[in-house]
This record gives sequence, structure tokens and C-alpha cells, in this order.
Amino acid sequence: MTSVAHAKPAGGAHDAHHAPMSFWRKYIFSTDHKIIGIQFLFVSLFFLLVGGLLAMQIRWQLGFPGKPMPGGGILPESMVSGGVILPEYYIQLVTMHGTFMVFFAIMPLLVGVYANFLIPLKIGTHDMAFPRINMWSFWLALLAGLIMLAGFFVPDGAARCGWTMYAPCSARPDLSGATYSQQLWSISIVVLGLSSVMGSVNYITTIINHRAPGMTWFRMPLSVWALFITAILAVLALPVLQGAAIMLLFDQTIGTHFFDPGAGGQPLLWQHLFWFFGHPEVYILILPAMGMVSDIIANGSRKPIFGYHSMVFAIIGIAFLGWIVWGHHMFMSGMNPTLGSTFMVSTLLIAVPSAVKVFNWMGTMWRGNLRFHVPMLNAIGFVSMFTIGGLSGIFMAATPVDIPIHDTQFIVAHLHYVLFGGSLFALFAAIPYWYPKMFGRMMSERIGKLHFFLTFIFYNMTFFPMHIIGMGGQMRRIYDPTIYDFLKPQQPINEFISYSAFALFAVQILFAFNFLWSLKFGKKAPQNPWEDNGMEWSLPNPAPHGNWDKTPNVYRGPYEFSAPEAGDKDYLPQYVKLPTDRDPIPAPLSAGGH
Amino acid sequence: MKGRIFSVVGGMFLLTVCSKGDGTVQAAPPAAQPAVPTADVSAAGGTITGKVKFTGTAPRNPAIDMSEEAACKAKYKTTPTEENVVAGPANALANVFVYVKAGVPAGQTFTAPTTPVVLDQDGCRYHPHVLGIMVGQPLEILNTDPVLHNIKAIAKANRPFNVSQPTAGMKTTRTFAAPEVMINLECNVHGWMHAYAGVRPDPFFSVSKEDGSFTITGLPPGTYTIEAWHEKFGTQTATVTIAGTETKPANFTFAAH
Amino acid sequence: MQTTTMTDAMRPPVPAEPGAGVYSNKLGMWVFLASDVMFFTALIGSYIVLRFGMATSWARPGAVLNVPLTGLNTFLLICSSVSMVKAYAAIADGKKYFLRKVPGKTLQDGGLKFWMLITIICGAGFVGVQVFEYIKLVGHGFTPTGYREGSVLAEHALADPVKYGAGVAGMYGSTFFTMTGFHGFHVTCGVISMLYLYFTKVLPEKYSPQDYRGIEVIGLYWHFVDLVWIILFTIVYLI
Amino acid sequence: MRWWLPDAGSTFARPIDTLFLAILIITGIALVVVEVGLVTFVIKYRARPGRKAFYTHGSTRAEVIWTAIPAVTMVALGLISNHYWVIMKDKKSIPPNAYHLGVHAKQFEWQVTYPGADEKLGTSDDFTVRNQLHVIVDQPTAVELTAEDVIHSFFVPEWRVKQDAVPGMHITAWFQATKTGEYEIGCAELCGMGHYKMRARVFVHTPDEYKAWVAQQAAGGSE
Repeated sequence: MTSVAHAKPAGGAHDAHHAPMSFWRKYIFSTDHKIIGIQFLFVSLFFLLVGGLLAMQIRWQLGFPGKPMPGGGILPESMVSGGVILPEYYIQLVTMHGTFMVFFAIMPLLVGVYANFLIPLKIGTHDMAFPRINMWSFWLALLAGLIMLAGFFVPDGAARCGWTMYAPCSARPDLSGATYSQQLWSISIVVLGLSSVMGSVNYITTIINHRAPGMTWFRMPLSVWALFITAILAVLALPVLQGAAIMLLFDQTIGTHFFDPGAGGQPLLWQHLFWFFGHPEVYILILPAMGMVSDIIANGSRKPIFGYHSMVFAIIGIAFLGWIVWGHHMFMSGMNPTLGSTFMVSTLLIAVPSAVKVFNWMGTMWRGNLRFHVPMLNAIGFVSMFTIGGLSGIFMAATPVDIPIHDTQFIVAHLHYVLFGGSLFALFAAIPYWYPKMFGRMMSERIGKLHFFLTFIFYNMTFFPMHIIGMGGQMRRIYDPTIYDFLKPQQPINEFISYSAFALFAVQILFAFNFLWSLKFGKKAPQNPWEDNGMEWSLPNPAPHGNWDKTPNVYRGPYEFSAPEAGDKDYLPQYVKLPTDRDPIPAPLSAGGH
Repeated sequence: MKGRIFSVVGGMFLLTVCSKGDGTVQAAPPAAQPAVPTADVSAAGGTITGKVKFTGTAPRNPAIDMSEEAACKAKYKTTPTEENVVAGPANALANVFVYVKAGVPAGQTFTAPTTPVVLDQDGCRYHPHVLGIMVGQPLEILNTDPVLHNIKAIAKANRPFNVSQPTAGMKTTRTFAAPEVMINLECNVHGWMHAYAGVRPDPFFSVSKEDGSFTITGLPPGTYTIEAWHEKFGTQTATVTIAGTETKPANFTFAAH
Repeated sequence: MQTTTMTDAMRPPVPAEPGAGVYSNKLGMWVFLASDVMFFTALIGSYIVLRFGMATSWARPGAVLNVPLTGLNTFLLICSSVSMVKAYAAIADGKKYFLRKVPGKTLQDGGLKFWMLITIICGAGFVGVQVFEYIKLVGHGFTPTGYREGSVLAEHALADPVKYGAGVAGMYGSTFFTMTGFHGFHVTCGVISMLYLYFTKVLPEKYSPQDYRGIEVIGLYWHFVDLVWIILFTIVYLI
Repeated sequence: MRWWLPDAGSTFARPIDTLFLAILIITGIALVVVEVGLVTFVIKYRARPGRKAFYTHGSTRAEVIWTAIPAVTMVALGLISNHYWVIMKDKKSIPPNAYHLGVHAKQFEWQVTYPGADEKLGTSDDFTVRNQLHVIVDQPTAVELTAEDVIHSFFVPEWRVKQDAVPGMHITAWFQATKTGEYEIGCAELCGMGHYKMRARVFVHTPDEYKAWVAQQAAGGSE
């Protein structure tokens, strides 16, 4: 057994052959996938903050209904009167919190940032297949976000019918009480859909055609697999939402009747279209998180991922089942109950691939040599919290049990366990993990650990009790639960949740500080700080424009941790050529195309 | 329409000002006679005065079951009723909006008073039930009840609005930009709550009192078409000619069907 | 994944996978078309659900819409698809020219420039006819909200509610204008792209039999748009 | 403070609560397995000098086991759930002797129409009461749900009844109250700024009490 020489790989540190670019071309209207990823990162972190601030106001109102909100005075009288949140502002808050978090924070954070940043780096190519379309995808996403944000500044305030925009509420200004912002919502979604489709076309094409020699399908890291399947979901789901949003926009503006029951329109049609998009969207929001967590857990455990193939098939299975479960959002909608039975079965089946993933992550940790760096801690947090979110989903999937908990805080708890406990913990793992690759510096481990433990505690204190008040029957999106006799006894829990939520928000300041401070003062990152196997670690930090000078070769799968050939090291990167390795045979057709 | 949207997007920053202006609270004291605004018209003009009556039997106003709103119910000794037809003694008809429909010379403009017209929500009913207001004059909507009311203005010529007031003491001030007779105001939380606002460009309007009387003052000489509007009985018109500082009568009789 | 460890034997070399076997632009267009299929599926699916969920039936074919004119328009679009194929075939054979005399034949032989121009003209013609049709329809009183009050169509509908689907005119207008409008938008985008290619690539003779990717990619899009129209024409005009 | 579902008030509560408990136990076991496993691994396999991870790419047998167990559990759960789902929601399951009431939801109130003395809806002695639902104990009741403007959702927690009221649709939901007393209806679908105020009171009467109430309403003549 020869010991592996971890020689400096054939990375291209020099930009010499690239013409020097102006600041604008390099950092603003950049076509470099890494810069675009970083642009997405800053923009979506901003929208994450917006969504968080909205959530804090929701929590104030639910914890202390009718009491003047501290600092509420800075908001206009049409939203907050005498410090008291008005009911019409409250429904704007819940609507925009959901909209921003789903469409402008989590989705771009996972897909916009990490699909852009990781795909070319991890498959060993120089850039996306269509760099200019990629740039447009970012600018359209930003435009969509700004249009959505503009909703707060038009007369009557932001859109108000819930992030699902159920018609006819959303279609008729006299019923929602808002005109312009409802239209802005529709326009923003159409623009965002365009951005998403552009991005996804890019991701799919790049992954299919631009993999480096030797990067076979089953040598791709699970993060790339997940992003690939996610892109397929996005490319097929977003246009459906776009179509629906266009119909809604026409209902709102030129007086068409798609969702107007008075003229034969069908309110349930909106729900079917929305959830036909919406359920794949749920997986768009979790699959990339699963993929990245898989990479990080394998790294932290110093072990190959347990059951790589079944992990891939689980991703595909989840994505496939994701198309035939949309009706489970509509069990109580008046849809034919027989359809409900069908959707129940398909929904319950989704638990199977999800369970496989959880057990495989555990299998990966089993007999590993666990390193608890911040990404690993957050990844373990992801597994344990996603498990709760997944299991609580079974309650809703079983239709009779769904009856009392549908549209209650139980659902709110469930979706936050998946989206916060799942997606956001995965991001808290992914951001520090690839931070050195983006900025050349490490985020502080000490602050990171403190942030993880505090977030984990307050997060559970915030969202777990929501299950209980949901079981007690507290409906979603109600402004003041205390007017109901059956909800009054639960008010102390609501208060407790609010305090926890404020603490949770406060803890995120640690993360923001860590993120921003490390940009300038973080420890300089070594080339492969996590001793990982991915192709991206063959490059210097931050990775240069164009990535590699020469397309790299790939010699093995992505998870060869603790492989016997690795000798005294416990990792064996994909780019390292052992004496026993032969170079891959070049593809018969030039894969690049141009 | 689309153009409007885009101009809205473009001017989003300017619009923060607009959205503030929509709901500014004004600390002005309520006017003594909210339904009859004082306009800066010389008292020297002519006056139209009269009585509104109806024939037949007035339909019974349905009783309101306020048992869900204990705070409102407590304000009444007897079961409150709706105010669809408020009749006074001798078949006098209250809550009739009487205004000069035509005859005011075109181009003549009148300054709206800054004193607001107050619409009070008290005991889960609107006070007053019918009001007149000038274009540009502030309408102060006040919630005296410790329960949620929303005020939905169903308007065509004006921009409709729908605002809510969850706690007692909340005030919202709105103005109307165009004349409109009548704007319906309703509360969707309490389905029985209806009020009507007549928005006029001039100060020549009045709402009949419990005894059916109304007075329009300050009219310059001319021939006027006067219209009386009642929520259940429809409208009636009369023509009155004013020659100087005289007082002319105009009586209306509605038929209760 | 193999769990056995490698011994001293040399690993067999792994061939680089050739991807989809097509160049990226074409693959990207295929993926985009898949997404566009979903967009039209949403519109057409909604149309079917709404139309057949109605209490009364739609206006009879031809009652409101001018079927012969649109039939002609459909023919125009199909012609443009044929000319697109001819353009593709021309450049594959290296015919970059506009028209060229062929010995022994009366008709001149068309090259890429000729057939692309025909395609653009047919496409633009389609859009033009559609705009004309819209103007006519709106003039008759057929709008996205239904039959305009006081219009010719409103009177007809009053006289013969069954033939004109009086009760469901609102939905008829909504779906008709949305679906044909978005199709028209797609055609317009195609025409603009082709014009752009025509002036930047076709006229300067930048395409060669070795590389004519732009023509192939826009051709794919164009045939897709044509196909969508045939479906729309059938379900909107003929049924 | 309540830590469980609201007190049972209808015949649906028992199967739903039992199923809820069953799922809680199943998921509880899964949760304990995962969380205890994670904690154990975190402690037991933490990195120490000189240790090296066990190099394996997986075990087909283990994966088949943990695919099969959830699959079987879920299918079983699906079959049991469907049995009750059909009873609760299928149109054919509405008992023929059900007492029909009309519930019309609008922003922001519930208008309940009672069939009057002839016990038939759609006749002249029907009367409508705002925000009050009066039903008879142990009597299957069917509410015919309609909506005026936007989507609302009829929700009585104690009865485990929830059904959206959709404008343009006519949906019937049935239940059988088992306990007299006063409950509340909430709206479970965001319907506008007054969503939270869409509260109505529910009175479950004995048959005699109900008759007396109907008679009183008829005498009050507030229709």
C-alpha cells in the first residue's frame, strides 16, 4: 500500500489568461457561477432577515394580543395603530413571512446559492453551461424580491391571503382589502418563476453535459444529485405556478373569471394548481439540504456515506412521489374524499424514502470517527430535527387525524420543523462549510458552536410547543386566540413560545456577526480545511475565476473517507491520482459543446 | 391598469408617504353636529328647509342579537334594533340625506372644512347612521367598543377601503376625493352594522333629524334640484328657486311599501 | 458501491460519460421546452377543468370565433414549420445563399437565407392575423371578461343563448384570450429571436454545415410552438 | 392548560383520538430510536486520537430492513385510516336520519339556517340565526356548507369536525354530538382581516330543549 501524496493538485491559481475585468463586470454583472452564488447568498440572507422580522411581529401579537408592540410606533398608522398591530397588518405579516421565507430566503439560499456555487466546483467544470442566463436568473430573482417587498409600500399594504394566496380572496380586492400588493404578488411570482426556470435549465444542462472526465453519475456527491433532482422539480413545477399566477393576475387586473365562482370559476382550481407546484416546492426546499447534509455527515464521520445508491434512489423516490401527493394539502377543502384516500396512501409512502435517508445518515455515523466541527453539529441537528418534522407529518397524512389538526398550529410546528429544523439547520451547516471556498477565510468555530447550541435549544422551545397548542385547536393565522374559550387556557404557552422566538431571533445575531466579521477577520483558510474529498478542495481558497486551468480528472467516488488506500490519512479526494489509478478515457463527444 | 402597477412599483418610496397619509390620526375634537359640516359659505345666502315624511306603515326594524358581543349588549337596556327606517312622531322620517343635486354653478369650488365628521362605532352601531361630508373633509372613524370592528367602504367613484379597529379608542381618519351619493359603510364582523355617507363637492346638504326636518343654508340665488335619499325608500327630487336671502320650503313624502 | 478494497491490480480506466450526447444549447432548449410544456399544461388543464365543470355549455364552434380565418392562420404556422425544416436542411447541406439557379430546373433553389426569411414572414404573418382577429373580436364585443354589454355579440347571445353560450361567456373569454394570448406571445418571442439570428448570424453567413446550432435550437422551439398551436386550435376553435 | 386534544364531544372523537395515540406511539418509538441512536453515536464514536472509522459503504440487509419496516407500517396505517376517513367524509356515509342544517359562511360570520317545525330545509318556516349553532345531542346532524365570498372552514374542535366552505360549492359535513353543552366554531381558513373573529357559539341540546328553542325562535319571529 503506497501512501498517498497529497500533492498540490492541478488547480489554477492564476487568472493570467483571463482579461482583467472591471469591478462591475467582476462583482455586479458577473457571469461567474461563484460570484452569482455569493450574490444570491447576500440577497437571500437579507430576505431571511426580512422574514425573521415579520415573524417576530407575528409572535408579539400571538403572545401578547392587543398590547402595544415595542418599536411599533415606527410603522405607519395603517399597519400599527397606537403600537397595536392591526388585524389587516397581521394577515399581511403571516402572508409575507411565508412568501419571503419560502420564495426569497430558503429557496434561493439552497438552490440559488449552493446550486450555483457547488455544481461546477463539485463536478469539475469551469462554469455553468450558460453563464449569461445564470446572471439573468440572479437579477430576475432580485427583481422579484424587490417587487414583493414593494407590496409593503403601496396603499393598503402588502398581500394578505396567506402565502398560498387562496382564491377568491386573492382575486378580489374587495374581499382581501388590498389591490396593488395582490397584483405585485402575482407579478413577483411570475418573475421569480422565470428566474428559477432559467437557473434550473442551467443546472440540469451543466450536470448532464459538463461533468469532468471520470465524474460518472454514481461518483457525483449526493449534494449534486440532490441539486440535480431539485432542478428537475423546479423546471417542471415553477411553470405551473407561473401559469396559475398569470391567471390570478388577469383575474385581478383585466377582469377574467378563472377563480370567480360567480362566473363559473373554480376556487379549488387555484388550490390544485398551487399545490401541484407547492408540494414539489416543499421538496425543492429540503432535497438540497439533504444532499449537503449527506456530504457533511460523511466528512464529519470520516466514513463513506452509508448506502450511497439507496440515498440516490431515495432522492429520486421522494421527488417522484412528491408529484402525486399535492392533494394532502386539500383534505379539508371539499375535494372528493375518494381522492383524499389516494393522496393519503401516496403521502404515507413518502415516509419510506425519508426514513431510509435518516437511517442511512445514522448508518454513516455508526462506527465513524466523529469530528464535531460546526457544520457537523448543525448536520446532526438537521437529522434529529428533520426526523421530528418528518414524523409529525405522518399525523397529517392519516386523513382522520388530519381533521382536528389541519390548518392549526400543529401544521405550523410541522412545517417549521422541516423548514427551520431541516433546511435552515442544513444551511447553518453549509454556510460555514463552504465559507472558506467562497471567501478564503474560516468562520469562527467558537461562535459557531455557541450559535448552534443556543439555536438548537431556543428553536425547540419555540416550535415544539406549537404542536400542543395545535392539538388544542388553535387555528393558523388567527390574530387573537384569546377570544376563544377553548384557546384561552393555552395562552401561557403562546407567551412562552413568543419569548423563545425572541431569544431564537436574538441568537441569530451571533450568526450574522460571525458571518460578517469573518469576511474580514476570519482565520485564513488552508486549502482543504475540512480534509474533504470533493473536487472543489483541489482549488485554492477562494476559488479563482474559471476554477481549473485544465479540466481535472476524477478518480473515485466522493466519500472515500478512511479508505485503506489512503494510508495514514483518513480521506482520499476524488482528484488524487493513486499509482494504481488510470486516467479516465476522454468522452467520445466533446461534452462541453463549445 | 398594468401601467398603473408599474408606476406604483416605480414610486414605491414616494408611496410610503401616501400610506402614512391614509391613516393619520387627528387629534381634532369631534364636531358638535357631525352630520352638518360648517363650510365657509357666507350666511347671507338662501335657505331651504323642510320635512321628510312617509306614508303607510314603516317596516319593523329587525332586532339585533348581540349576545356574542357582551360589551355591546351591555350598553342597551332593551334589545337594540337595526336602523333601516327611523321614524319620528307623525310619520316623520329621519336619516334622509337631502342635497343639492344640480343647480350649483359649474366651476364654483368650495373649501372643505378641516373639522372632521365623526363616525362613532358605539354599542356595535354606527353613530350617525347617515352622514354628509364634503370632498376632502376628514372623516374620523372612532371605535368606542372594546371589540373588533372593520369599516368597509363600498365606493365606486372613490377608492374603496377596508380597515379595522381591534380595540377601544382607535381612530382612523380618511378623506374622500370625489363626490359620491352614497358610499356604503359596513362592518363585516357585525353584519347588521351599516352606515351611509353622502360625499358632496359643496356644503349644500343635510340629514333629516328625528322629526324629519332638515335645513340647507347659504345657497346663492339660483334654481336647484334637490334630492332626498333614503336607504330603503329610494330617492325623490324637488326643484327650488332661491332669489336672495330667503328661506324656501321643500318637503318630501316617501311611500313605505 | 464496491466494498472490496483494491489490490495491486491496476484499476480499469473509467470512461468519461458523454452526457446527453448532444451539445449544451440543444439540451438546454429541451429542458426549457419541458418547462414550457408544464406551463401550457397548467393553462390547458385549467381550461379543460373549467370548461367541462360549467353548468351550461360553451358557445358553439364558429359562433364567436372566425374558424376559417384561424384555419388559414394555422396553415400559415404549419408552413413556417416546414420552411424551418427546409432552412435546417439547407444549412446542413452548406447552402448559405438566398436563391440560386439550378441547371435544368425552372425553380431556383432556396438556401438558408431564403427559408429563414420565409419562416420569419410566416411567423410574423401569424402574429399579424392574430392581432387582426383580436381587434375584430373585441370590436364585436368579445373580451376577456365576456360579451361586452351593448355589443353585437351581447345581442346575439340574448337572442340565442345556447349557440352563444350566454351563461358562460365570461369564462369563454378568459380562457380564450389567456391561452391564445400566451401562445401568441411565444410566437412573437420566436419571431424576434429569429430576426436577431437573421441579422447577426444568417446574413453574415456565420453558420456552416459544421456548426449551425442556432438554427437547430430555434427550430426546436419553433416546432414546439407550432405543436402547441395545433392543440390549442383543436380544443379552442374546433371543439 | 391542556396537553392533549380537546375533550371528546362527538362520535368521531374516539376513533380519531385512538388513531392519534397510535401514531404518537409509532412515531414516538421511531423518534426514540433515532434520537437515542444519534446521541449514542455522538458519544461513542467521537473522534479520539488513534481511532479510525470503520470503512464500509453500507449493508444491503440493514437497508432492506429499514425500508421494509416503515413501508409495512405506513401501508397498515393507510388502510386503518381510510376506513375511518370514509365514515367521516364520504357522502354515502351521511346517515339517512341526519338532521340537516344550512351553514352559510361569509366575511365574517356564520349564518345557520334551521329547518323549523317541519324539519325540512328550503321551506317557508326555515329561519336563520347569526353565529349560533344549535344541535341535538346523539342525533346525527348534517350541515350543508356554503360560502358567500371567500373560502372559510367550519371547525368545532371538540367534535373533531373540520370542513372548508367554498364559494360556488355545496359541501355537506356530518357529525353526531355526544355531550350537551356549549362549544365554539372557529374559522380555520384565512378569510380576511376578521378571520379570527369568525367565532360562533355551539349549543348542544337535549331534544326537548331544542324543540323549545325552535319554538322560542318562531315566536320571536326574528327570521
